[in-house]
Amino acid sequence: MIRVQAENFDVGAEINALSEGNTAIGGICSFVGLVRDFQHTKDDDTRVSAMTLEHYPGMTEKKLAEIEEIARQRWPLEDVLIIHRYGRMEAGENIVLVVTASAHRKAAFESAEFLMDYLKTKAPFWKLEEDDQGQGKWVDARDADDHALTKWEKSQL
Amino acid sequence: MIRVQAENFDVGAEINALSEGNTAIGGICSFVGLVRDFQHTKDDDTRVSAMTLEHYPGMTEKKLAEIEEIARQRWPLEDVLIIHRYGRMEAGENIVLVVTASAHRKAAFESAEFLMDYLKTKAPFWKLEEDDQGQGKWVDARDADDHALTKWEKSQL
Amino acid sequence: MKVLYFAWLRTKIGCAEEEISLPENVKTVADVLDLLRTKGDAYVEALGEDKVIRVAVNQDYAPLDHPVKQGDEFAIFPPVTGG
Amino acid sequence: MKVLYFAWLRTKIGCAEEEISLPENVKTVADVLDLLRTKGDAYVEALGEDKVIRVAVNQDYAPLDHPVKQGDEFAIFPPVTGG
Repeated sequence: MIRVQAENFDVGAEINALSEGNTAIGGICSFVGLVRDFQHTKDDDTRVSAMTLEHYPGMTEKKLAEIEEIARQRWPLEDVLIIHRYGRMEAGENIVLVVTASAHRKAAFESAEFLMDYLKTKAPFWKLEEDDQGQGKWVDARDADDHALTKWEKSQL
Repeated sequence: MIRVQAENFDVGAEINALSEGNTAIGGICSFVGLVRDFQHTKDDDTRVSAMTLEHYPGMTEKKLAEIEEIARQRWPLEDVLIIHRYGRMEAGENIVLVVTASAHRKAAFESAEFLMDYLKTKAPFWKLEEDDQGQGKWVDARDADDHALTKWEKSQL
Repeated sequence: MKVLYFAWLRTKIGCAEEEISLPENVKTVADVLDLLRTKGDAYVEALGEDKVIRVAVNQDYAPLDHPVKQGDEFAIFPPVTGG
Repeated sequence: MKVLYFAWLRTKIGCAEEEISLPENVKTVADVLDLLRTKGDAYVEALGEDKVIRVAVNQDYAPLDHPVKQGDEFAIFPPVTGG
């Protein structure tokens, strides 16, 4: 299941809801990404206090659904949940949640990591960081994320 | 932080509590292991309806603390939580929870998987499965778990 | 054809969405980008050769030689930075 | 020395914990296992050469040549199956 929304979500409630009543599940892996309140160590000392995530309505839902489908084909999953927010978020707020449930531990871990790597490089979201002076700056894509994806394309899973 | 307990735990509440107020956290990975209600496909058709986890009080706490310490040395972690239950549990109940929080996604994923692999092969717990006839059977250790651990010993992390 | 701009492309060009007519000779993604570059300095700068951009046609990533037609939804944006 | 048994070792031997005295010549984990095998058929069966068992001395895994002394906590159990 996928959800694209502006509202925050309750990580705990989402995970609890997913596992309820399905005794075929042996393991649930989850990952939540949060807005980090970090120093810009490269350029200056301004703190990032908030950010705005722009997205491409329509394409976002399409890509997330595709990513879920690929994961379900690769791993024996009992359930999959992807929630991605858009709009303005402050430091400490949730951005994204991925939850995978499987009979097997390895399938749950691998598919959750795969989903996050794929989301980071394929889902049409763009971060505009806001420093404590209220200045916005579009975040550049990271090579590290592309490399993370390459892992899945090369591996014989 | 480690906890060894007979009582069930609330996965959602534990994850939420861990992230609260620490804006240095960029990602939280969690894994919860549950009692699966599976068929014994090898030997017979009896269902496993419950199990009892015996443990070695004292050594369990010592091993879990060691495992947490190793993970903290290997990865830049903001927080670590390991909860492992003992005693009787029915199908669908939580057995174990691992949560790792880091500034970085990869560190959170890798350390959580490492902790689970290590737990499975080093923490002194033994499963006694109970079928729907009330018959108990000690579960044999799986080679797959030892192999999962070997991965971490060989890898240059 | 509907053209959408996102992130810094939207702010540079100064518009989120516009409707353009495709001349007969515009058949690929590359042709559309060339056509847009004739629309003024802001377009030339935003869609310059030195800029790393991505194109989606009908909400799927599309390479430069991907065919386009009048009814398509054509989107231009920077490499994604979600998650 | 306190000896602890877990899982099927506990059920086979029929006891969870016992106190044994170490004769002078018992110096290693292997020596303790040999000593225990003299205590009866249940011990011989549970600690047989064909059985895969683990030993912990003072709550750390210990190999067969690990030294032991009177005050140690000595535990015998099957490979673990938690998680």
